[in-house]
Amino acid sequence: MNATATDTHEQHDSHAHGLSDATAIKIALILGTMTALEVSTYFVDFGAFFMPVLMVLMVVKFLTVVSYFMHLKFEHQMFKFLFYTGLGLALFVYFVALATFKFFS
Amino acid sequence: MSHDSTLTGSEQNLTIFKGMIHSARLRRIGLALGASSAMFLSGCASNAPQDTWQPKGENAEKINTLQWMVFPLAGIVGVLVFSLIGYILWRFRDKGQAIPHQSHGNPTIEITLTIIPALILSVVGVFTFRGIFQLAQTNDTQMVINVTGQQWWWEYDYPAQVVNGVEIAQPIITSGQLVIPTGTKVLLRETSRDVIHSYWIPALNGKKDAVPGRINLLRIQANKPGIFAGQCSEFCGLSHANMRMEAVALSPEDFATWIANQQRNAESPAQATLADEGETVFLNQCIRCHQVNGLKKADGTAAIAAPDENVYAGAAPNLTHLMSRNTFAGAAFDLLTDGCRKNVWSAAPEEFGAVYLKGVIADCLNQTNIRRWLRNAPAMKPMYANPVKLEASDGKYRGMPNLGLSESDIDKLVAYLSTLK
Amino acid sequence: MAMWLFLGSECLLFGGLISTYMLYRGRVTQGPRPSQVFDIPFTSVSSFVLLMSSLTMVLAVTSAQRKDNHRTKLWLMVTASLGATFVGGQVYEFTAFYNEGLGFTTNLFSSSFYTLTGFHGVHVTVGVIMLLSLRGIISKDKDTGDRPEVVELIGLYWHFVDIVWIIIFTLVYLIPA
Amino acid sequence: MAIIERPTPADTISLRMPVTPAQSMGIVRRPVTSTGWKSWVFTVDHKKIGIMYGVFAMFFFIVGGVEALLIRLQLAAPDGKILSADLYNQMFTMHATTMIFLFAMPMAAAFANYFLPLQLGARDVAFPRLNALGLWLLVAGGLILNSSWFLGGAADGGWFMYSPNSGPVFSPSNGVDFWTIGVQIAGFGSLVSSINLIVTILNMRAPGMTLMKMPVFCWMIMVVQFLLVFSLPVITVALVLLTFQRSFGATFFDVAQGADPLLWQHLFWIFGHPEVYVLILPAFGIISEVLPTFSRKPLFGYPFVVFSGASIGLVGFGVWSHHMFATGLGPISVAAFSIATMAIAIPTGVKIFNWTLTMWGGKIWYSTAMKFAIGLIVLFTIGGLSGVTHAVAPSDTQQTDTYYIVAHFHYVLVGGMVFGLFSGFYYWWPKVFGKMLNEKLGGWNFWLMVIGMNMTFGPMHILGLQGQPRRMYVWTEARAGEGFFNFGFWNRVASLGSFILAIGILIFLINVVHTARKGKPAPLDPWDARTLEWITTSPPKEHNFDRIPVVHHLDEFFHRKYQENTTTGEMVQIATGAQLVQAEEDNADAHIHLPSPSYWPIAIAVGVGTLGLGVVYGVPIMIVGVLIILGSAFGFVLEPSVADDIDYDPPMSGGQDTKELAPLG
Amino acid sequence: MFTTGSKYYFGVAGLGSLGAVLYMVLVNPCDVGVLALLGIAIAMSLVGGVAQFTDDFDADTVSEAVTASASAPAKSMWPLLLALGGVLLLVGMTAKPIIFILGIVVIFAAGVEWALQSWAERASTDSAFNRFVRERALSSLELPLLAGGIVATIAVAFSRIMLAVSPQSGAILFIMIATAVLVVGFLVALKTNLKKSTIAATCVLGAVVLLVSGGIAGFSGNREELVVAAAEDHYSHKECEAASSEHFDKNSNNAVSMKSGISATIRVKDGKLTAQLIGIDTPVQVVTLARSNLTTILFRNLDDAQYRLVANLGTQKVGDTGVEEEIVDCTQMTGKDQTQALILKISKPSASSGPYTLTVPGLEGQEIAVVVP
Repeated sequence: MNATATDTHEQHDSHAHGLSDATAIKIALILGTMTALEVSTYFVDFGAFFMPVLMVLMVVKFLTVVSYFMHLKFEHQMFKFLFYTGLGLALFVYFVALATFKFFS
Repeated sequence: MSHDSTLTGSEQNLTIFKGMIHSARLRRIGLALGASSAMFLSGCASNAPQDTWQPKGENAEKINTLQWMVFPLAGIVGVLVFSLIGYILWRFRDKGQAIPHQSHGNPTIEITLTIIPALILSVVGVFTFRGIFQLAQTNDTQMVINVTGQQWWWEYDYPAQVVNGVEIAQPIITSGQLVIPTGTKVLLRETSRDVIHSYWIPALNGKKDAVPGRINLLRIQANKPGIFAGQCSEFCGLSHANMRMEAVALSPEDFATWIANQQRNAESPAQATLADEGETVFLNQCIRCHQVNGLKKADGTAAIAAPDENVYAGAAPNLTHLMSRNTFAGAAFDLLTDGCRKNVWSAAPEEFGAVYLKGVIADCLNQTNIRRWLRNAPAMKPMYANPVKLEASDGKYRGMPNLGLSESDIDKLVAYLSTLK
Repeated sequence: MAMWLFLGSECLLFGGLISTYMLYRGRVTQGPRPSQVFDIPFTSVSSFVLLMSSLTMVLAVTSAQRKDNHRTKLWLMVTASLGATFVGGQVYEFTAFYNEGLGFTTNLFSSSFYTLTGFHGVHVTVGVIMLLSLRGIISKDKDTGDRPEVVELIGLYWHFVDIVWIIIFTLVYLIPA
Repeated sequence: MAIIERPTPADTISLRMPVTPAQSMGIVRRPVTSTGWKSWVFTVDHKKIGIMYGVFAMFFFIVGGVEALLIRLQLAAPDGKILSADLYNQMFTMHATTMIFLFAMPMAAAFANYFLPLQLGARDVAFPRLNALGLWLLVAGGLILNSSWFLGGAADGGWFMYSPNSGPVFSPSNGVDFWTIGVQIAGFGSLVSSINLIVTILNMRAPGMTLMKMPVFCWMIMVVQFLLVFSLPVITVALVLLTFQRSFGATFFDVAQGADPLLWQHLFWIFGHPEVYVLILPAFGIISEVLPTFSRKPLFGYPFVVFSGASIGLVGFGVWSHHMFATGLGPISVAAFSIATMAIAIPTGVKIFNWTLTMWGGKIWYSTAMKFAIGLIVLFTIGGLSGVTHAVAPSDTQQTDTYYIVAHFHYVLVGGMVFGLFSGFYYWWPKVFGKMLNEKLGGWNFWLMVIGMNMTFGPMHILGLQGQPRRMYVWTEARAGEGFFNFGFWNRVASLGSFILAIGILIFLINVVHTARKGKPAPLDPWDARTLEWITTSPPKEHNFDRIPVVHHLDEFFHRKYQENTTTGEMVQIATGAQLVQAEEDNADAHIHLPSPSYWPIAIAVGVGTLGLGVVYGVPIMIVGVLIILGSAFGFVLEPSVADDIDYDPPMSGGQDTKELAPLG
Repeated sequence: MFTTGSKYYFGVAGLGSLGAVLYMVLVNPCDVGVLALLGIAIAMSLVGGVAQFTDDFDADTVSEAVTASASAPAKSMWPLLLALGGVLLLVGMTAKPIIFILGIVVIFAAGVEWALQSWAERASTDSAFNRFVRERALSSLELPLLAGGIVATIAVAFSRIMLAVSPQSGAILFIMIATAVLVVGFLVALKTNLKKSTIAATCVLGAVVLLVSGGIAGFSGNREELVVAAAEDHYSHKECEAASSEHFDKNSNNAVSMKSGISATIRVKDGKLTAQLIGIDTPVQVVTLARSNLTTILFRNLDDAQYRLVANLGTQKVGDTGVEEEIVDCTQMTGKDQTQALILKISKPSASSGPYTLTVPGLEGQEIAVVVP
């Protein structure tokens, strides 16, 4: 692929984000597959695996986009701290709040 | 003993400031003053109806035990800290000494000072933990009452049940004063018809919010007969300050008497009396919202109030046994004259039941209050009763409107209401 | 850095909206329930579209880093088009739901659903406007200057919108089905 | 000596553009005026913005204070007649809202804005224009909040605005709408400025200043900004839900549809509890500067103070439900939150011990600033200890929503926060205005405030434990009780005390006026201070530092003045502050780049305000607001990073020495 | 090609016809507004044709003027747009408010642009500089509004198409559109030798297709199911029979997400109906509910058969007719181990129109009595 060739060539010049166009496309394909798998739960009965499968896929997709597309994986510790603090707090706070409504019982 | 060790703290704090500029001698005098004043204060036994330090029932006692643990503890810590500060302020004032060594701290001291409070707090934590679960216990309940808050009064309904061997065959509805038997574990199932209120009889238990759409549980128990004051303690709008309640504890025998009375329907007054005319006024006006059980319309059918069509909350106090209660309008106003009220409130536990069950006898009826109320209720207790301003609530009142009754109607109504014992 | 902080903060915003929805989706006294109106095949395509727009955004960012103005503009346009189609999909979805009797004020589910997805839709729209404007700025202003950073920042925002949708799609659409 | 280089008039005329653009281009250029009202309104200078925050906050401090006095007048006697029930409810709602959102937070922002760059050794904040935007959004929010007094009545649901009482049926006036909009806008302002300040702290410290060599004040401000960044979106959600319900008929808190009113409470307190620390931590930061300065000793256990501050912040996100012990959460939640609440007392205790031990072995100078700082330690401890008594959840069910709680948080907020801020006033006044506040008046100010504060809030402990609930527009003789602890006496004492407190604050204002007119010029280093803000002139120059300082120590300034005698271990003075400042001036940097002022921050704020009013008054106004926002936001983004040479008056030539804008600010 | 002047006239004509089409789609195809707009279009095309033919009436003067002075007024389409706005305003007054609003917007936009342009022209004698001034002053408004306009157009057109076609073909269409955009993107990115005009043509073609089909779709209206659904509003009435109902029970689910605030739980187990009240540990057969109180009741089915919980809440008079109508509320069909919530508010005491009961169709002879004092 044309674009990819130039890309790998120039990769060293650009920031050390370590994400070439080709990799990006591959990741997007993987993400697409996962979404397809998610959608398939609507058509196929997964039984007891329904919730865990969806949850795992969701988390994996989320982290993939954050780590690669948003290249947080390659960023400074401080950036990770800023974002994951927000994310972690949100998870903690809202999980607890939902629990007090007996959401999970 | 002192009711409030934090008070001692603030005394102490003033003392410290004196110590800061004056000598140690003065400071010591201050300390002594603080201590003696605390003793003096505790000597004055107060008679506050909503005192949180005078438990009269099991759960309130449990809370009180915890209070007696944590307040003195806080007080002691306070005294220690303030003494240390006072000492430092005096000892290290600028006496012309050299610039001190630039010490950046001492990890041993710091870790110690972190661990000590942590230990103290974990002890408190254990007791708190136990207390919380004890107070939440409901599985040995002996009686259930539904408590419903609305702007700005409380309704109590007693579902059909057998309490201490006495059967409540028909549900009882009353308001303002909650009547319970002594020595019985009573479960209040609290909810609300409009906004959040909070039910709080300090002598019997801590407060618990009445949240619309939810049922919150509060267990109370009274050791001895008596009357206990309370006050809605979650801000609930305009007349929050006027939303009060009282709990009345009667001995089981007296309670049976009370139940028997409450199960009666109201009887129409004798023909051609003032009270009879009052009944007609009632049927013309008050029945729109206020139910009187057993009241019949002119055509002989049962008169059923329709508060849901007139009041936003969809309820108004049931007046069948109005005169068996001592207060009205959200327990904000007395039906009793001051003297009679005092008799009830200061009655000894043994004779309390007899005094209370007399209800509001003619001599004791507080004519001023009830007439003022009938003349113009919103003027006495702020309520949303101006029809012009009720767009948001579909024209329904929140509270009682000014009915524009004539003085003679008021006379008649008072006569009729006095018959509702 | 500021963008990451902002996104961290946005996590709590969407967290709150999602929690509200999760709490209320089952409390329906009148009108349709979630599983009665959702059109999963359609929403799946929406999700794919948004996911692919994330990819094209990545391509725009890498192009910008290569100072390849032509491809940057191209990928920005593609991302914006996909984003605008997604918004169109949402407009369609809302209209269809409304026709099926699910107004904003119908029940708790509808209020919290429209608020959550509407907030997300507004974020997407703002993103598209930023992408298009950025493209316009690049056309007008030949000097690239600090453009790669700007493209990257908008990219971060765009991916964030995408990950929010990843969560919404699973929690809101797939689970009640 | 460095100046911001401007060209001489000789360079002015560019032949290419004979028409004077100043007349022709108005808004498309960046404004450059450095005097007059425009220099304030369009400024991006953190010092001017800080001062404006301060003035704004002080104004609302007085407004909120007057509201408080009216409340105390009403409650001085049973069945008070001064305020109607309706007005009283508005009064206590607005008192809390004003004091929290329009006094405490802006005042903390004033200190943060002014002193953060100075203490960090930076020339400005990271995003100067966002800084201005934060201020103007706050002003817009404040104006909207208070305009409700004149437009049909203020909000009357309490600052906690519990649903469903805040819903359209139970609060039919526009007051609550104004409240939600106003708080929302002020919240955006805080969010913007907190992101800005965090980036400033993380990116713009002077060379050599590691995070652990950063003054504690900066640390506390950073913790506060993190709390804001992560808690404001939560209140945003809550306010959005409420606004949608009130304005567009959504069902979020409509119990008839099955909604649960506790949702609001959770969202509100997830924000509201961190907010408490947002209020108190800046004051902690201030006295952590004041105590070492006046004890002539470094802060005892600096890392412990820093980490306790950070852990207060973190744990502060896990204790919100202790405001809801009585709402029927169930015993498990109550127990968990009760324990977590006790846990937060530990880092707080650590701080108090460390402050106390800072003074140990020191050489204490009882200046007014120091007195206020000591006052904070003592009064805050009282508030903290009473806090522990209601961390015990069962005990709390007797105390919550009574005056005991009012006493508790006023000890914490007045005794803690306000005293801390006043300590900061007296400490930094010479820095900001170059004149010393009068110490004698300061003494009066302090003692009247101490006496007034204890008289006002001390008795409330008694009132609360005697069972007087909060938020009641009247209290009644029938429930007042008899004997020494009756409501009547202590309510009177509290009302009297509130006026003494007010006189104390009035004396501060008198002091300010007195100082402005007759105050002594301040020496360069009046307090023998320790941190970087004193290494420049008072008031600081527009560019703060002639030379960006290089940091080797915590308390850099002190260590440049004193050195330890290695044999005796004594601290020996090697230079005076004035000498150090002179040294900096002599070695000034040649070129200093500062951002130009901008029109757009205030324009955006106007747009946001218009949009907010539109939510109350109708869609057309909303559209106008959106257009203003769009236009000014893009104006903001597209604004040239450098003011054009010709915009200067006199215009300047060339690009390299002009003011420069921080990237994407 | 076209002369300068004729371009404007043709432009207005195009706008007019576009406006007419939009008007037909959005408001009403047979309205006076359409006629007015078409009239404008035709008139303008005529004038444009004349202008084209006569070389802008007098080409020389115009070109002379342009070259004569850099500060001469530049070409401007704003006056015309302003006029168009005025026309829209007039049409809107007689026809639809939306046209009126559109007219205001156009007038406003054209006014601002014109004013700023003429102001910029007087900024200096240097026309390049003037352009720069104009751009800086206006791009902050133009860019976002233009972008917003594009988003809105795509969104509206696309959603009209989706509303018109069936859900299945809609999804497929959606896939096709998205794929097309992607493919074009990749093609252009990879084939660097593509001509600009080709790319532009493709884009324009895509836009035109989208707009036209959007217009047609909007004109032809929503697909039938949606029209029917809107007319019937079939989720609004509850069908509380023993049998499953078509709409009300469609895709019923047990997402009772929030289980706090429950007043009572009704269970079916082994064909037996029991009630459990919060705070009372033994099952009961009589439930006392306070009047006018919102009560959430959970219905939990532990049996294999599908059941629903029905609340029979007496009767009420319908208006003044005197006809008594039964008040009934119910849950959806509830499968095994599923839970549904029922939220009740009973405003009349059971003494007035009772007795009230909770029943489960299919479990005859069993009921939970509801007492409302």
